[in-house]
Amino acid sequence: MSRLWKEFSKGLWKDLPPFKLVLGLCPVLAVTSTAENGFGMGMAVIFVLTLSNLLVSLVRKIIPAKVRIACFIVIAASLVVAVELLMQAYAFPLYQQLGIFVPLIVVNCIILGRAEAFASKNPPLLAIADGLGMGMGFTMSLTFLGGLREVLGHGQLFGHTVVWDGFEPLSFMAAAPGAFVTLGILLALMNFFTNLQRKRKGLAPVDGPTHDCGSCGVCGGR
Amino acid sequence: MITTSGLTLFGLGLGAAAILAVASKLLYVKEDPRIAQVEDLLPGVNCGGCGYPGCAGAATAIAAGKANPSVCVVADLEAMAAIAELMGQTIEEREPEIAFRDCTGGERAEERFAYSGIMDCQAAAMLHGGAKSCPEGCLGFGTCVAVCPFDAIHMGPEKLPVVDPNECRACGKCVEACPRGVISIVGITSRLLHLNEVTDCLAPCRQQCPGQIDIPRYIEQIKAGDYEGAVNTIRERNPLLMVCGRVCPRPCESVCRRGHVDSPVGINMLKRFVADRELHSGNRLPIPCAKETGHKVAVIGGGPAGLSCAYFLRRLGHNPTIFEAMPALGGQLRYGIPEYRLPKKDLDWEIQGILDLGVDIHLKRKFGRDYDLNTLKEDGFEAVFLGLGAWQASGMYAEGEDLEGVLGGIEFLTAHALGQTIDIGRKVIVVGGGNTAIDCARTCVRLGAEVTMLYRRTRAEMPANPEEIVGAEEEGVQFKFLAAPTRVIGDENGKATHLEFRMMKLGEPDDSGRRRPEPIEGSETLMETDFIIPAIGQKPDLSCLYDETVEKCPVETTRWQTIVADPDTLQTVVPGVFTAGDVFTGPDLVIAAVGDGRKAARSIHYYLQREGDIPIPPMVQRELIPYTLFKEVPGVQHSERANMPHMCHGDDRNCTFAEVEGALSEPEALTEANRCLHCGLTCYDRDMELPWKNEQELR
Amino acid sequence: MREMIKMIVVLSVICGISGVSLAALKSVTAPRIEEQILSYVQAPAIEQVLAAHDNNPIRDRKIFTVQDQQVTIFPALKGGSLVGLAFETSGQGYGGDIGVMVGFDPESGNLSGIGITTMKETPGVGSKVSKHGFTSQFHGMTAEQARLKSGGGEVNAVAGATISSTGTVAAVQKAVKIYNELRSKLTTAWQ
Amino acid sequence: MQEYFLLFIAAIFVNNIVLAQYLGNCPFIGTSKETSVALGMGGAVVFVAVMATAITWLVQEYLLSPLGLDFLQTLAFILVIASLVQFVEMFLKKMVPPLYKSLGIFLPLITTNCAVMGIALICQRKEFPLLKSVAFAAASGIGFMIALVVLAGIRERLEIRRVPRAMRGTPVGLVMAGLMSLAFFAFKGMI
Repeated sequence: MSRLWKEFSKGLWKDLPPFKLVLGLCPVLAVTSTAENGFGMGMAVIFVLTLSNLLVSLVRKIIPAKVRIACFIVIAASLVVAVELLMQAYAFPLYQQLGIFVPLIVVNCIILGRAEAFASKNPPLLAIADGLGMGMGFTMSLTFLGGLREVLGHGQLFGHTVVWDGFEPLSFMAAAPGAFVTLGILLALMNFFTNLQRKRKGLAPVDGPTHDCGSCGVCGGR
Repeated sequence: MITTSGLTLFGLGLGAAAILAVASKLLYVKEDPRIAQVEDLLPGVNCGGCGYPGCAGAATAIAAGKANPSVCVVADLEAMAAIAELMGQTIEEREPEIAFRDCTGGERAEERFAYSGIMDCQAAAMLHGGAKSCPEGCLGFGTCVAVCPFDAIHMGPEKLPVVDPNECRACGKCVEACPRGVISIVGITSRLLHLNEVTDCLAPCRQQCPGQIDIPRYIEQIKAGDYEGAVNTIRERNPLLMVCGRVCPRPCESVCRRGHVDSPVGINMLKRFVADRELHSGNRLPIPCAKETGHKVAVIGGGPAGLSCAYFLRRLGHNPTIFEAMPALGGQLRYGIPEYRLPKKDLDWEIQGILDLGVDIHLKRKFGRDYDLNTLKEDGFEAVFLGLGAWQASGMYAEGEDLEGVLGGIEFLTAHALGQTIDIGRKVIVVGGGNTAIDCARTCVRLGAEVTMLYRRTRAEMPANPEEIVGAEEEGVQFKFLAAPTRVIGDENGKATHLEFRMMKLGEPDDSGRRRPEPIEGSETLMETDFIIPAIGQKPDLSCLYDETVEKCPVETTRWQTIVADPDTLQTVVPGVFTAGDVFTGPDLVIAAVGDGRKAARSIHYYLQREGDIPIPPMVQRELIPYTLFKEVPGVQHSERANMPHMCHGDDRNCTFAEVEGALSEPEALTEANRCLHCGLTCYDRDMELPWKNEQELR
Repeated sequence: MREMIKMIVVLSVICGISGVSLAALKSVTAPRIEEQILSYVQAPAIEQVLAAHDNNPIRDRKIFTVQDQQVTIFPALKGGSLVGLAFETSGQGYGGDIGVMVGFDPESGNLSGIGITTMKETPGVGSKVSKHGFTSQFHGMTAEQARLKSGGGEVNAVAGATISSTGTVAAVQKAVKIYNELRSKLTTAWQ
Repeated sequence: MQEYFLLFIAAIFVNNIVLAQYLGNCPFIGTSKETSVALGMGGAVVFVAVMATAITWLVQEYLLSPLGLDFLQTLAFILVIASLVQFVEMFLKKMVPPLYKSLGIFLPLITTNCAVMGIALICQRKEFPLLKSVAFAAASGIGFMIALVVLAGIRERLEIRRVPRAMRGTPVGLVMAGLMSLAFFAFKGMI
């Protein structure tokens, strides 16, 4: 039980994507212009990640090593198609908003990265916990980032105006530059507080997590 | 639709898998499976310190055998061992490399303009080359500290970066970041091979020393109590520190900036202090050598040049063999310098230290008689070093100098060192004013003779070390200045009885800057004597190069009987044959022979490693760099230079060959080290003409 | 070889399974997706071209066959009687088809308006046809009037976007043709 | 001709794939630490994007559309791209070793590069014909390469600058990317 909780909770802070585990940046940047979009994308990722973790974990023993990645991709892609269909049926406006980024969930490093790094080595229950935790962490981050950019860029949160009169929204925050800069600064803050904590414990400061394509494990697994 | 969909995707999957399967068969490229395994073992830092593009590149190179398993600068021994095991190799210990800062200036350099830009060396360097007036030294903003990924550099109290050797992995980031080239990553090999360049931070003493010893550094180390470090620093340039600590005439002290204030720092006393400390400590400091290269080099002549060359060749990983004609190694050190200045047992100790590195010796083997270049080649020697020395005493050009009772200075000393008894009688005349002459004189004093020295100029012009002259005076040697021998008069047995000399006066200065002595006609005088030692000069004895008919060694020679060689590479006209020392320069200092021995070893190293291509750095320092030699040094407190202690007095001194001068005590040495102004290049120059001076006025 | 066959089989089987299950999911969700697309993509255009009504034109849509083509027609009902009709046709534009939602007034047979549904024209130029100024011209026109002025009608083409304007008008004319063929069936279809 | 010129300008500057469309950000941040690496990665992306777009276009046109399986687009595309990348890698390794040496190590990274998949999908959504799709893919790939190399140049210089510890590495890289993106805003409205 404690193991299950450990695998679940690590995604919520210790390995929080995309801040601690700098993976899957495209949707993080692209769909976080509002909190709602971020939340929606997060939910889609939870769905795909949890199920793909489960499925990968189930079939992990029968898949030959050489086509491992190809199989993971097919599984992830099938789930993404399912999400596409379900979204079209039940959340059409969101589907329109997220646009091309829904099919692109399949190439989100988080999905393949977790499949390769975790699900392919662990039993189904743990894989679900991991997927759910990571997915929720991802959703949290995306919603937070989206909320921040929505407030700064539009003066709204979840579509409701939340700022005082006379607040001039910084429209670039809602556009691409704002996405990059906000994420960069949040990452820096994260590093700052981590080092502050370490300092209090008397440890030497460390550099923050670097974004490294290798860390998704897809090509590193070769 | 369900069926179509299922079938389509099934088909797609089948197609893709089939194509890939076929392709992987058809397009199969055999790849070393060890690459992946090695890569797994590497730390994956991708720092590039190994010189390969990332860990994957390094893994490929290791698997291909192009790199050593220990190439990674970050991996610990365990990982290296695992990689080596995988590759079926043993790890060759990597030469330790760390970042090395070569500037002693720090914040002391003058500011040329007020700089208030970004506190970053590169930014500062972009603005008129930086605010510091020193054009080579550290700017002190610590960009190297900021870029070091291992936290191995911090700013010291003098605003100079200090490298922590335990943390440094020699990744090279700091070198890249430094706009002044103050930091370099050097392993022992490249340090040994480095020649002074004008862009180095060279204090005057370091420019002047023929051995290019990093004097400011070892003085700094002595100051910090790191005596072993100081010994190691000296040994990077001079394996004969104990010898030089005793006999060096100290060209470095002649340019010491402290000399403009009071008197120069006793650099050589400090060298002797640390050298004697090691000598008397009972154990030798380990001397690291590069890994074996398997190249065999013949070093002909076991004098200072040959010893130095063999020592550096050995440290560079080659296998030198010394061929010596005399019964023991040391050359002029053993046979030209008397015991009271350089005790033989101490010399033996120092030479043994060099031999212990793995240098082979063949004694009593004379070049031209027992072997020549061809036989050396047949024996597998790939390069030859000729360090034959200068063993022939020059004559006085005076009538009757071949009479009995006349013996050249160096011949006299050699005979004495070999233990032969020479009948010198009671009254001895030594002709000449160099160290050899004084050595002869003082040796004769110890043999119980009354000695007069004849020198054709005045005391001020004597080339001998001043304290040697004082020593000779103290021991009772009489001086006859402005006197030149003209004739030796012998008795009926052909034995010299008198020396006729003529008085001289000083005329116009000659090329050497000394005033030329001119004879005073009619001033001939006779002086009674039993033994005459002309110690006027020496020249190489090149007879061994020639046989009656055949040339044994086709090197070119000059009319001064020296061997011709490229002054930069020291390679003679015969490829693979190098020379240095007195046989190349004519009689010169021990430290010059040692320095050229290193230079020759460097050339031989490149000759062996690069198939004859010996690189010459473009900025190599050939003469003193004028703008670093200013004379004004304001704001320095006067302090007395230490005196060399004497270890024996009175009869002990005059009648035995016991060593006369001693070493400084530790407190004295520390005081002396503290007198050093640790010159950077221009750190003290407050009035230097700078090219940008006008530019500033314009603004 | 065995391993290779296993590879191929595993990959294709996984593909096949996912194909089957996705198709199944698709067939389950298809009607709902269609409705969603209609209500989010076409609904605004429909509302724009139809007269005031009290029904849901999308829910009441019916499919007719004209010249072997299926046309989905959206009715506007008021108090149970048909007050308007709308359906989508397309014409050739500059960068692909232009979808046009065309509304008719069943009483007169005149146009009650048009709206652009899908538009892939050069931004800024051709896309001006989707602006209100161009589309609002069509309100109340007869079939003959709904031609470009150069073609003898009363429609002003958008300056610099002749192809897009022509395409739009062509789509309208196509709709008119379909409407005329179906006219008899239409009036009774929602009674 | 003019159409293609505009397409290129639009894809490289106005709608730069990374800086305006948020595609391919992982490698954009991940491989922009050194210019040489950035060049290699950029080249590999151009290469693969063109091939992938051409092949997926054919798959869509002659397999998915006729069978009415458009909803399987995502799945089919990623399958095609993944196999393609692997195939190209094997092919280059055997047939063109010099090219493999310069691009090879980046190919595995491209499987999960959303820029490649994104370009293929955009071409489908915009319903470009084959030739135009390929041109668009090349242009977008070049846009990616330019952005990548420029950022790498900036980051190479940043590497040896004083950056607050917390900002070092990815954060400052992202901020720089943001500033570049802001600069690329200037191209908006150019076409």
